[in-house]
Parts: sequence; structure tokens; C-alpha cells
Amino acid sequence: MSTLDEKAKAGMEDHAAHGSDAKESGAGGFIILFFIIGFAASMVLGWVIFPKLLYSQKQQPLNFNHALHVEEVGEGCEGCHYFREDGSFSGIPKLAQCTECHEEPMGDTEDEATFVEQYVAKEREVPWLSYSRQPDCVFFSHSAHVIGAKMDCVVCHGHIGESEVSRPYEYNRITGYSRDIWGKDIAGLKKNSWDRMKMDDCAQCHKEAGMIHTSSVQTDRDACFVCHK
Amino acid sequence: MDSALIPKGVKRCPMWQFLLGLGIVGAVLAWGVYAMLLCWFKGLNQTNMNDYYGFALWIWADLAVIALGGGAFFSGLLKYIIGKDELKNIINYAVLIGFICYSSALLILAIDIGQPLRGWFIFWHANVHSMLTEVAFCLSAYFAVLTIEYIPLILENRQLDKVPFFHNLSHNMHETMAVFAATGAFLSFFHQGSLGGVAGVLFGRPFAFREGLLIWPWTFFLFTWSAAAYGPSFTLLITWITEKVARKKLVKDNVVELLAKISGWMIFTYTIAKICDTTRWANITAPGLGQNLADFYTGNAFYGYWILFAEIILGGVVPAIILISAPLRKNPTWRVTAFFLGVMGVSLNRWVMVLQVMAVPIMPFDTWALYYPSWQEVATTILPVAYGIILIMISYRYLPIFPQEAELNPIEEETAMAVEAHTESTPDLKPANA
Amino acid sequence: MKVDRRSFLSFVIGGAAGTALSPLPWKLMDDSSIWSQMWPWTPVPPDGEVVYEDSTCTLCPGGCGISVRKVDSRAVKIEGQSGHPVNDGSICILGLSGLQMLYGPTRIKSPMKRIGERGEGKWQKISWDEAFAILTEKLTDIRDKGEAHTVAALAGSDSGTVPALIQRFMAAYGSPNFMRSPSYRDVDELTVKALFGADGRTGFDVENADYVLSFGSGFVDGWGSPVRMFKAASLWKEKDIPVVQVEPRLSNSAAKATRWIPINPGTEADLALGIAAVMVANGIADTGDVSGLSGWENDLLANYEPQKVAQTTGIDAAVIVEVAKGFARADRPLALCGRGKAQTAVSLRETAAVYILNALTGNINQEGGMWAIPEADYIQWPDVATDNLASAGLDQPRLDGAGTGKYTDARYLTNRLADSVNGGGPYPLQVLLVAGANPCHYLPDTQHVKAAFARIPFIVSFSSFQDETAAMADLLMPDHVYLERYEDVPVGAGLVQQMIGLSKPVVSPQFNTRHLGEVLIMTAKAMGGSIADAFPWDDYETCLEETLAEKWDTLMETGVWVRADTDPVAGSIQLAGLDAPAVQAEGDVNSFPLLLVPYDSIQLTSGYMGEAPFMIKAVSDTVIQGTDGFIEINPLTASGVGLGEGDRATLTTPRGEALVRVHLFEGIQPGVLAMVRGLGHTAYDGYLAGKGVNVNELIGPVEDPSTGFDAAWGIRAKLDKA
Amino acid sequence: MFPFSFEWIWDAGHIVFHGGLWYALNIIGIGMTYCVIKAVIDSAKGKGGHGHH
Amino acid sequence: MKQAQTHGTPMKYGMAIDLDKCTGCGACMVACMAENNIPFKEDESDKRVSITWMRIFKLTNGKSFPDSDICYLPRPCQHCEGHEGHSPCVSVCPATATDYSRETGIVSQIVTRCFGCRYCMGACPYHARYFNWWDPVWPDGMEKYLSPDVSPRMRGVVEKCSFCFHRYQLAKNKAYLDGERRVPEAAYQTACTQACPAGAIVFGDLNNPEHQVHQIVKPDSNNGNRSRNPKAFRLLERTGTNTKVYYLSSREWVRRAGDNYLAHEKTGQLAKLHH
Repeated sequence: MSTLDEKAKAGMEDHAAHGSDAKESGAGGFIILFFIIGFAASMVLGWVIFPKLLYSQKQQPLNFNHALHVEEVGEGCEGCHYFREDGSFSGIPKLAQCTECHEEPMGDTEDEATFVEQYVAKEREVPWLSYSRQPDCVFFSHSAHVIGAKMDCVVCHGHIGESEVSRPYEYNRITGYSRDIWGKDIAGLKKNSWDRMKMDDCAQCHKEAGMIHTSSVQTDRDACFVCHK
Repeated sequence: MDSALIPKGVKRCPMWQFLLGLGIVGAVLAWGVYAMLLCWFKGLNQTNMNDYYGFALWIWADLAVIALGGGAFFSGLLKYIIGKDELKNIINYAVLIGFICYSSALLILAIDIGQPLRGWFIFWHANVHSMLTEVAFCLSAYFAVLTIEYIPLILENRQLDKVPFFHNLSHNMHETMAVFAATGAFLSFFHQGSLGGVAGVLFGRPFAFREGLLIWPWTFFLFTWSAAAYGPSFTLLITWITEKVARKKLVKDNVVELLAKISGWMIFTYTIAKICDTTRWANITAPGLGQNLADFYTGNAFYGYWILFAEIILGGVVPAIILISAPLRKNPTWRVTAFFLGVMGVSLNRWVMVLQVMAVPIMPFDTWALYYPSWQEVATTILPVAYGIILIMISYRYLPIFPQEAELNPIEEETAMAVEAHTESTPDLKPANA
Repeated sequence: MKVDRRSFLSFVIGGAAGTALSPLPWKLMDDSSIWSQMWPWTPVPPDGEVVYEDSTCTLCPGGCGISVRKVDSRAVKIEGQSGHPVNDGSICILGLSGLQMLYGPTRIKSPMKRIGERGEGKWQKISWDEAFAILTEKLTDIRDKGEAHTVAALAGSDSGTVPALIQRFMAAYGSPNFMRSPSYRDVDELTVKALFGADGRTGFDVENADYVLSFGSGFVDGWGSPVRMFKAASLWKEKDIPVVQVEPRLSNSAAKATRWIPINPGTEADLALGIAAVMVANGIADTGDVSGLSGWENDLLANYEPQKVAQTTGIDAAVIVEVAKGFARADRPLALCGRGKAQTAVSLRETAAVYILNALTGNINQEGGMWAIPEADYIQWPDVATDNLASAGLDQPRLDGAGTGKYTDARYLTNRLADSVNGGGPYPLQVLLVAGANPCHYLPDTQHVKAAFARIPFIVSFSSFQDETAAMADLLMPDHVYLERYEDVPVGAGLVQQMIGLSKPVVSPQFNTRHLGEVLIMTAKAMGGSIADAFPWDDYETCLEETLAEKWDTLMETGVWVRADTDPVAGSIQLAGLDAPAVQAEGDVNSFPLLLVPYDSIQLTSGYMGEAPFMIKAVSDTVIQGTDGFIEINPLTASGVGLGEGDRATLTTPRGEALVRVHLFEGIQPGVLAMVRGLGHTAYDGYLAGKGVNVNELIGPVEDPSTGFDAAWGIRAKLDKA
Repeated sequence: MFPFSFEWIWDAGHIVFHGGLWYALNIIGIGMTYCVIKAVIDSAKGKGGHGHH
Repeated sequence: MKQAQTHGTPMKYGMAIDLDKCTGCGACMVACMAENNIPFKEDESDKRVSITWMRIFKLTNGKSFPDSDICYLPRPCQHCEGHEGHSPCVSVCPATATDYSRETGIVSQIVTRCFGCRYCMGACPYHARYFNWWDPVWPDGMEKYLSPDVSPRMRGVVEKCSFCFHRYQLAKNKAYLDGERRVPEAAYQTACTQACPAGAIVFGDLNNPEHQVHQIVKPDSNNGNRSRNPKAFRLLERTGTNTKVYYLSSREWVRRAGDNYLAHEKTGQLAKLHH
């Protein structure tokens, strides 16, 4: 095409361009504003709404008063949560164990009544929801920690022994984990040793325990086959 | 209707033709996608892989496309670092092809792993002793580089370029491209090599195992070298095919011949190295482990000495000679034959380093394991090809891929005028999505 | 307008930035991977308190002690009971698979009555009361018509209280037709009677022998008490004891032997006699325990001198002499008889020959030798007071003709059941009760057997599993499986001492099943009269406890009762049975040039039990591929027919035809084909049904004229490319 | 991948490997940031568009 | 090499399998399946997609009738030590899903970490690693016998023999309770060892002179842990996988079948190890 046309076109387009530039400067403020709105909205979504959606709650089949039992039974936690002869840990007591004392209602609370009627009488196991159940791939040895390392239950389980009511059981809708594993704090931050029970938390403690936990060729930590099955 | 988006001064096929083409290739793509979904939702039982064939067609495809995509980093290296400026006329296409190859590789990997949702473990829980870890990191990082190299190309679309921000962005990216190219070369060197290492480190498998330098087996260097050598050949082959399809010349011969020559010398040197490696392996490495060539190339229905010949002679020596000798190189037929043989050779090499490795029995009482892919595997392997063609079609139509195209194919006045008029009649222009 | 577009863009960018800085994407990524680590459809076995409970395995006659690991109420693993006299902690592939039978989907979960055509598999669940009603009504009708004898019962074995209760029921009811599944025991008992002149069984002191000569006995293929034999075989290795395996095929036992001597199939007796001849000729035989030799010596030396035997057996004369000398000169030599797992009888001639061989070493009832001991008879019940109907019925001859005519010595001739039902019998059979047996799978010429079963008006199956015989039944009254019930387990299986094991309920019954003993007692009571009187016990457990008397406590404590100092039935033998004819393979050589011999594998039960999925999984791909069954063939023979490894071929015998695939095996004599026993099930589920070929459909019974037992060791066959 | 992840060890392998990796990633990151920011500034200066450089 | 000092010398669990005794009965295979919740399909006859941590190979001497001979070879994971724990599979796993323990010498496989790239399967010359091509499905009711000590695997991951490591964990529990530092020999035995009716498998700590396996194998630490027992050999010893499963056979042809040899090489001869 001819150079003349070129010039003409360029001129026209320049014009248009400047026009648009003018508009731009006015729009600048808006643009920033919209950016902030989008930013804020997504932050709220991610930090506030998302956790609410992610976790769901269940109530324990009946209210359990740890404090009272510790006081009544004595022997501290071992009174009910003991080691079997093969070194395995009994965990949440089976009905038979409760029945030893609760053949007849003890005290007149409502929960006591339901417990005796619904479970003891019908010989149905109580479907307790375990706050600190690790996934199936984890092998956790209570004897290694409690007998071997002489650790206190509180380190991992917190002060549940002092609780008078059973708090609701929260679980992750996607993974089915108890919320105690990841911790209440959605950011996964922890203040106490029992706030979180993910692999890194075990690892941290093991690392602090020093040289004996360096059997892994790959990581110089504990080999996988210590806590995994 | 989309002429406003078509680069200035070039002619493109009518919309209906373009859409028809898209439709046909799209159908193939859809087939591949269906197979991909089957693999994701039903699991890898959809494939013919088995416990003897943990790696099969897919991993071969990965290694192959990455080797062929090597043209991108190598021509980038030549242009931006070595300063072979003529290559600017083909670098765009090299980048596009590289981009397609690498995105395909990543997609295939995502299908190949048994637990795609955990794929990120390879980064998060990285084991630095594993060649595959190195592959994953460098591959992803280099893909980022390729994307960076591809973006300015997109921004040069006639309409996008009108947006000042985009214009400046692409401008600046061009300015700093050398840095990216250098990084890309660095990354490529390692992941191409690691892909070679993947087989080379298998000290339990005498067929694959190679000694080497420090932690890197010889295959590490051979793979890098071969990618650099054959990559450009592939770029040129695709260019040639594109020219045939577009029925016009897109890149000047001097450029093609330059790259072809370089490729030729690279292939030549690589082949020498490969021959040395094979000789050492056949006479020292394998016998040291109690095996000799006959154990690897006889006693089964498929893998014979022919594969050695096909890979090294047909796919190595022959194309090398053709591309080195000026008269043969300048003859298009010979040249393209060389490209083709080269591509065949490097693909065959990758095949051997994946599938034959799996096929050879190691325990004396074990048996050869032969395998043929299931249709799902084939479909998912063709999927990226279809995707590549589509991306090329779109890019070629709307982006100034070939700087020399306009000059090589001047268009007559009236058509040009028509295009102009058309453009001006549409003042408010939408971006490329039109 | 432009503003909108750009603002929207910046809104999106801001959103992206915010999201990236929130836990949302990262937690989702983590959680989705955790979700993939605990997919709800991948089971998570509940944890609990672990306890071990000891019992006795009854899946085969071996009588091993088992120790079942339980987590709370679930049984999760069966292991060998350490310290047990039979298996001391070890266990076999079948015993290990027990839980797949206990919890398996092929259990019969409640009483059922047939509503469809026979074998069609259409059933209706019914209550136990209804089941009892149907059974008693049926039996009472027949009995009142004075046809009590037309009811027959087929049990897996005849020892122990449960089979005893069946026998007692038949007696009180008035039928002579109690039968047990055929096995080597038949001919063993008969031969012991013939040679030692008393009732009893043989025992083999394998642990103490110092030279073992096995005539095709699969000592590591399931012969005798399998785990005990495995241990013995290892002991032989440790003590470097010569073990000679005589067999046409390189079986696992042959492979474990120090020497494998291939022999022409069916000529084992000749070899045994040949060896005897060499011993006598060279004066290295110890004739102290043998009477009647003088009268027979000349024939022996004349008919069985090495050259002749070499002719028949295909074994080099020198080898025969060598083996004879090695055998005779050993301190505690032992010769074993009964092919493979000894699940089938062999000819009287062969059995007698081998037993006499043992006698000629002077090692009868000695350490490391062959013993003849009585069965432990602890079941001391008062005789049944039969009423007239019963007495009348009992006076009738047996359907299978055992105990009368030619076959006075035979107690059961179950192999003739089919023939008599198909018209050969003295009277028609109206009702058949089947317990712990699966004749429709393992009796020879199975098609013929099934045809016979189709003719029987009323069949009751007490099986716990949906096996081939249950499929032919009209009424199903499922028994508990061994892990759910009490039962005494008298162990024979070649042990040199009397032994009784005890099965205890390890888990509570999983389904609506009833203990067979219980069912019999209740049926008897329901029928009233003299039948009811014959069953004075309130329930089976009482019956068992009373019967075992003083043994009960021992059994409850240790799970096993052993009597080591058993007196042999007799100290010496009287030569007999040597004039008995050899049993030939059915079919003529011209139209059937090859020989098909079945072989036993420890990986397949080939008995009443169907194979569990685990066992089938362990079976080699040269035995089954998909549903194809394989035959073993020597490469020479194969190339003769133009067949290569894995090729399909049609295998034809006088009794039937089957599509098979060939596995080339250098360990088998040219001209001989071998097919494994136990496959080709038509019942059970997809984990077992339809896999391979049932060799019993290709081989027919061949009666040993001197006993009446089926002594078929193979059949002529031909193979054609398919 | 990060010094705080379980698998990390402060050994030559990790330092060299991840050193190289992070080096590359940083160049890419910084490079892009530079281009973008400069583009923003240039655009604000009214530069660019319609091919006059 | 760093190791669990406070525990004294580390353990090195290994096996000695006597092929003269092994009858190929398959009890070890099934004991393993039952112990480790190994899934099964209706058709398991394609052994290349059949999960058997313990698999029995049938060896033949290649001679023709009647000189032919067979031998069975049970093959668990060989728990290669390679060079200082860098076994073929451990070193290649990109996600650190498989690991070598200096304390027990056991090669672990963590299926929840594995993302199914199958590189380890390519690296293992023994085919001891198996991929879950299908979701594990137990016929109705059979999931009742699943053991809680071993976690069932999901589709899409690699699994293999663990030397029944869970039994070590359980024995360790008991040891803590009894105040013992070490697990006694009898307290930790693999399921296959325990089941084998021929008593062909011996399992224990190769480093512990009191353990039977040590006494049989007599490993020579100055010679790449090769056995001093003339009857003993390891599979593919020349590749330097440095396995912890030793095989015993009095038959030369069997020992020769355990490794690759050039025609002129003597059985048991080692060329220099590469790498």
C-alpha cells in the first residue's frame, strides 16, 4: 500500500489510542478498588467460610465425665486405659469393662440412665467417637511412648482427663480425620504439644529425642517402618 | 470474520476450512480425553501394563517428546547465547513445538501415575537421589520457561499488541529473553540428562545399567546430547510438514540449512559417543554382570540385533552424513529423509531405554516379557499429538510465528485492501477469543 | 465498558492473590491426597484385643493342631499349633486358607429346599423346623412302607462320633446302606485283614526310617498326614537318608527324593515283587515275620526275576537289583504304598506286594518300619435295639454289594453306587443323605455319577458349601464348618500311634447352620420309637463328652489325645493276595495310543473341600490359565502330535473328551499325559468354578476283581491338535 | 523441597540439588516480575501500542 | 555410618531358605497372603498382575527325561542393602515412599506415600514389587478376616514384602512391657517362616551370632556380606544388590541358576562389582 495511506492510518489510530488513554487514567482508581474487593472477598472465603464448610460435627453417644472417673476410679488414666499382656494398648474401654461398676446406674444423671438402659442392659458396645484416632497406615505404640519413653498422656492427649463433659467430635468432610489431627487452627499453628498430631509433629518430637532416631538411610530420621505399617 | 486477528500481510485459509480442520482433529482429541478419563476414574487396569512393565508406552512417549522438544532449548541456546541471529526466523516455531512437547509430557505423566491426586508428593517429599525427582523439577521449571518464551508470541497477536500493557510486556520479555533462554538451557541439560539417568542408574538391570561420571551414568550425557542433536531436526521436520500443509514457504533455506547443518554435526558427534558407549557396555559392563549381547537380543519374538542397527546406523550415522555433506543437505528430499531418520532413531533409542529394559529377563530362570499397549494407552498417547496440531493451527493462524512468511509470500493488492477495509470497519475489537 | 472489563480482570487477579494467601487451595490439595490415602471403599479392619484359640483342622484327614488368631470376635488368621504331635507349629496351604471357607460367600447360609429343576440352583430359604418336618415325614413314609433299606447315607469318613451317629441312625432306621467316600483306606484295611488276619490299619514310622522306598506315594504332595510328611521329608534331608521315588512322573516328591526311578504306569506291583525276588534270591530277605513264603518262593523267583521285571516296568535290571540290595541292607527300611495323596485305592496285588516287601525286611512293627495297628475304638455305645421295620430293612443286601458274594471282605463299595442306582442294584434307591462328601465332583466318571444322582428321588445334603452334590440335592440342611463346632477327630493317615484330636468352636456360627450331630439326634427324636431310643443324648455336646469319657478333659486341655503304646494287631503276616491279577488301564492301545494319569497337588484339595481363592492364586500358570486347564506332556510326545507349549488340544478317553492346553515337561515319561486332580468345578463361585478340567470325568472306575474297589490308576487316551 | 519438610537433610545432595533448583526458579521469578513491573510503568508513561517503539 | 547407637549394634534381618527342603507347596505364599491382607481376583492366573509378596519360581535343569530335575525357589522381597542401604528401589523412589532402615535392615514401602510412578518396580530385578492395578475387593463377608496389623492397600500404589514388619512392631510392644531392649529371636518371625511345613525358611538377625540364620549363613562383611557357607548363594549377587535373603542348595545347577554367568565362568565367581 502507499506510504500516504500508512501515515493517515497511523494518525487516526494514534488519535483513538490517546482517547482510550484518557479513559484509562479515570479507570485507574476503580481498578485498584476492584482488586482490593476481590482480594478481601477471597481472604474471607478462605480463612472463615472454608473451615466452616470443611469440618462437620458429631455429638458423642453420651456425655462422659473424665474428671469424675479419674477421681472415683483412681490409678489415673491407667485405671481404664491400660496395657494388655501382649503390650498392646486397650484404648477406649469396652462395655464389659464399664459394666464392672455400672451394672446398676451409679448416680442419677440422665446420661447414666441412658448408658445403663441403652447399652449395659442391651449389651451393646458404646459407639464412642475417638478424638485422636490416627489413620490406618499409622502404627502408634503406646508402650514405646508411655513405658519406653515414660511420656505423660497429656503430651499428646491434652487435659482431656480433666474434662467434665464430652466436647463435640469434629471431623474433616473430605478425609474423615478427626479435627484434632490437623488441629483447631486452620493455619495449622500450635501452641501446645497436643494441638496437632500430623506426621511432622511426631517427627519433631522424635528429632528432639536425638541420635537414636536416625535409622533412615533416606532422611536420617526414624525409618518409615517405625510409625508406619 | 476473524481476519482482524490474522497477522498483517499474510493470507490464511477461509474460516470454514479452518473450523473443519479443527473439528476433525478435535474428534481425535476427544477420543484421547475419553481414554484419559477412563484411566483416571477406573485406574490403570485400563492399560496393558503389568508388574513386569511398570514403565511402558507412556514413559516412552514422554522421553520421546521431550527429546524431540529439545529443539526449543538448543536453538534458543544457539540464538540467544551463541548468537546465531538467523535463527530468529525459526526460533518462534521451535518454542511453540517445545511448548507442545513439554505440556504433553506433563499431561501424560499425570495419567501415568497411579495416584494423580498425590502427584505433588514428588516435589514436596522429593528424594534427591532419584533421577525422576530431578526430571520432575527441571521439567516443570523448564516448562515455565517455555511458557515465558511463548507468551510474547501470543502478545504479538495484532489485536493484543494494541493493548499498551501487553505490548510493553512482550517487548520487555524479548529484551530479557536471553536470561530465560540461558536458564532454560541449564534446566534442559539436567532434565534431559536425568531422563537418561532414569535407565542408566538401574544397577539391578544389566541391560540398562551404565557406569558414568560422579553420580551421572553415561546415558545422562547421551540423552542430553541426543536431545540437542535431534531436537532441531524435529523442529525442521515439523516446519517442513507445516509448509506442505500451508502450501507455502515459511522459512528461508539458508536458515533451515544452518540449523540442519548444526543438527547434523551434533548427531554425528552423538552417534560416535553412542557407539563408544555401546561398545564399552557390550564388552565390559554387561559381561561383568555375567551377560552378553546374545542374552539381550535373542530368544524372543521381537527384540533382535536389528534394533541396534536401526537405532545407531539408520537413525544415527546415515542422517549425520546426509546433514553434514553440503550437497545432500541442500537437496530437500535428502534433507527431509535425514530429519525423518533422525526422529526415528532418537525415538527408537528412547523405546529401547524404556521398553526393552523392561522386556529383558534378569534372573536366569525368568522369561522375556513382551507387551503391546491397550487402546486406552494408544489413545492417550495420540491425545497430545491432536492437541499439538490444534495449538499449531491456532497459533499459525493468529500469531506471527514465521517472520519471513509475509516476505516469502507477498499477497496481491486487492486482497490486501479487502483485509484493510475489513479491519477498519470494526473499531471496537475483542481479543483473540473472537 | 472497557473499565468493566479491566476492573473485572483486576477483581479476578485480586481474588486469585487472596485465595493463594488463604489456606483454601493448600488444605484442599493436602486433604484430597489424604482422601486418596483412605478411600472409603478400601476396608479398614477394626482393631481389638488379640487372642489365640487352639483347635484341630478337619479339612483333610491329617489331624493337624491349629491356633487361630482372633481380634475381638473375628478370626483373622489360622496358624499351626506349636508343640502339637502332628504338625508342631507348621501348617499346610489348605489349613491356612480355612478362614476363606468360614467367611466365604459359597457357604450355605440357611436350610433350603429346591423349588426349581434339579441342579438349576433355584432354592427357597426355610426354617430348621420346616427342614426337619420335610426330612422326618419323608423318612417316616418310606419306613412305614417297609422300604427303610432304600435310604442310603454317604459320609466322608466312618470314624469319629458324627459318622458313628449317621451309622447308628441308619441302623436304627433300618438301612444297611451306609457308605463312606472311597480312598486308599479301603484297600489298606482289607489288605491288613488279609495279611495280618485282623482289623486294623497300617502306620509308617517315617521319622525313624533310614531308607525309604516309595511306590508313587506323594510324601510331599499330600500323602498321609501332609504336614507330618513334609517334616519327615526335611528330616530325611538332614539325616541324608536315601529316599527312592518310583513314579512315571517327576512329581514334587520325586524331586525331593534322593533318587527318582521312572516306571511304566501301573507296574509298581511288579517292581515290588521283583525287589522281593532279588531279596529272597540273594538271601538278604528276613523271612522271620513271614509265613507261607516257602509255597510261593519258586513262583516268585521264576516270574519276577530282574530281567522279566525290567521288561514290564521299563526299569533297568541292574537298577532293580541295586535298589533291592540298598533297601534290604538298610537297618530300618520302609516302603510306602498308595499313589499321590492316597485318595484312591490301588490294587490288592500292589498293596499286598509292598506290605510284604516291608515284612521281608523284618521291620514290621519296629522302629522306622511299617506298623499294623487297630483303630482307636472309644465309641462304646449300647447296641441299637431295632424294631421289626428296622430289622427287616437291615436284612436286605447292600446296594453296592459290599460284604456279600465276591466281595465279602469289602466294607463299602461306594464306587458302585452309581451303577446300582442306574439299574445295576438289587432295589431302587429312594433317599440319599450326603454328609462331608462331594461325590458329584470326585467320584470317577463324574458324568455317570451325576446321571445316577438325577435318578435318585430325594437327596439331602448336609454340606456347608454350595458344592456340586449340594447342587443336585432337594433339601439342604447345612452343617457348621469346623471352626464353629465341636467334633472328635480320630487321626489315621499313616500315624504309628492312635490319636484323637478335638475341634472346638473358635467363632460363633456365622450363619443359620446346625451341627450335623445335633441334626441327627433331633431327627431321631422327631421320628420317635426305637429310633429315638437309640439316641438317648440331649444334644451332641453331651453325646461327645460322654463318649470321650476320661479323654474329654485331656482333649479340652491339650486338644489332642495320643496313645503311643498301641499294641499291633499282629506280629507276623501270612502271605496272601499275590495271585490277585494286575489292574489294567481302560481302553485299547490302537485307538488310544497315550496314557492319561491323574496326579495330586498339595495346592488343590481334590477332596470334599473346594479350593479357597488363596490356593487357586498359588497355583502355577502352567496348570491353569484363565479357565484353561493344562496337561503335562513330554516334549517328544508333544512334537509327535505337533503341539507346542500352551497349545490347545482335545484330550479323548473312552469315558469322555475335554479341551485342554499342553505344558511341555521333561519330567514325564514319553507317551504319558498327566492332569492334576481337583479342578473343573461346576459349583462354587467365580473364584473356583469353571477353572480347568475335572480329570474324574475322563477316567472311569476299574474294578479290582479281588476287592471290588476302584483301582484305576489311569486310562488310555489320545490327544489331537484343537 | 523446603528445609522444613520431613525429608530434608543438610547434606551435599540436598544443597547442590535444591540450590541449583532454587537458583533457576529465582531467575525465572525475578525476571518475570521485572518484565511485568516495567511493563506497568511503561504503560503508565503512555508508551506502547500500535507498533511505535 | 550413623546408626542407633544406644541400641548397640544395629540388627540386620535376613533369611536363609534351604532349597533342598523346599517342596514348592505354596504354604509360604498363602501364609503371606493371609497375614498381610493381600487381595485376590477371580482370575489370578496371569502372574504378571497377581500380587504375591512371596512367589515361588520353578527352576528346571534343562535336561531331558529322565535326567530332568526341578527345584522350587521362594522369592520374598530380597531386602537389598545395596551400598550402604541404597538398594535399587530405595534410591530411585522420587517421593521417599520406600526407605532402608539401618536399625533393622528392612526395606520399607509406605503405600500412603507412594503415588504410583512404578519406577521402583523397574529398578527391582526380582519382580518383588507389585502394583495395585485394581481396587482391592473382598467377596461379601470375607473382609471379616482382615488383620488390623496390616493396612489394606488402595488402588494405584506399589506394595511388597515387609518381612512382616508389623510382627516386629508388636513384639517390640511386648519387649517394652517386659523391660527388654531387644526383641528375642522367637518373638519376631515372619509368617512364611512360621508356616513352612518343611522348615525350609530360617529368619533372624544376620548380625547376631546367636541367631540361627547367622550360624547358617555366616555372612562375610569383608566380602560384601557373601556367605561363607559353600551351599549358599544370593540372587544376582554380581549386580551388587547385596540382598539379605540367602538360598542354600547342594545342587550346583541350582546355585548357578541364581545368577548370570558367562559360559566359561565358575559358579559363584564374582567379577568386580560395578559402581
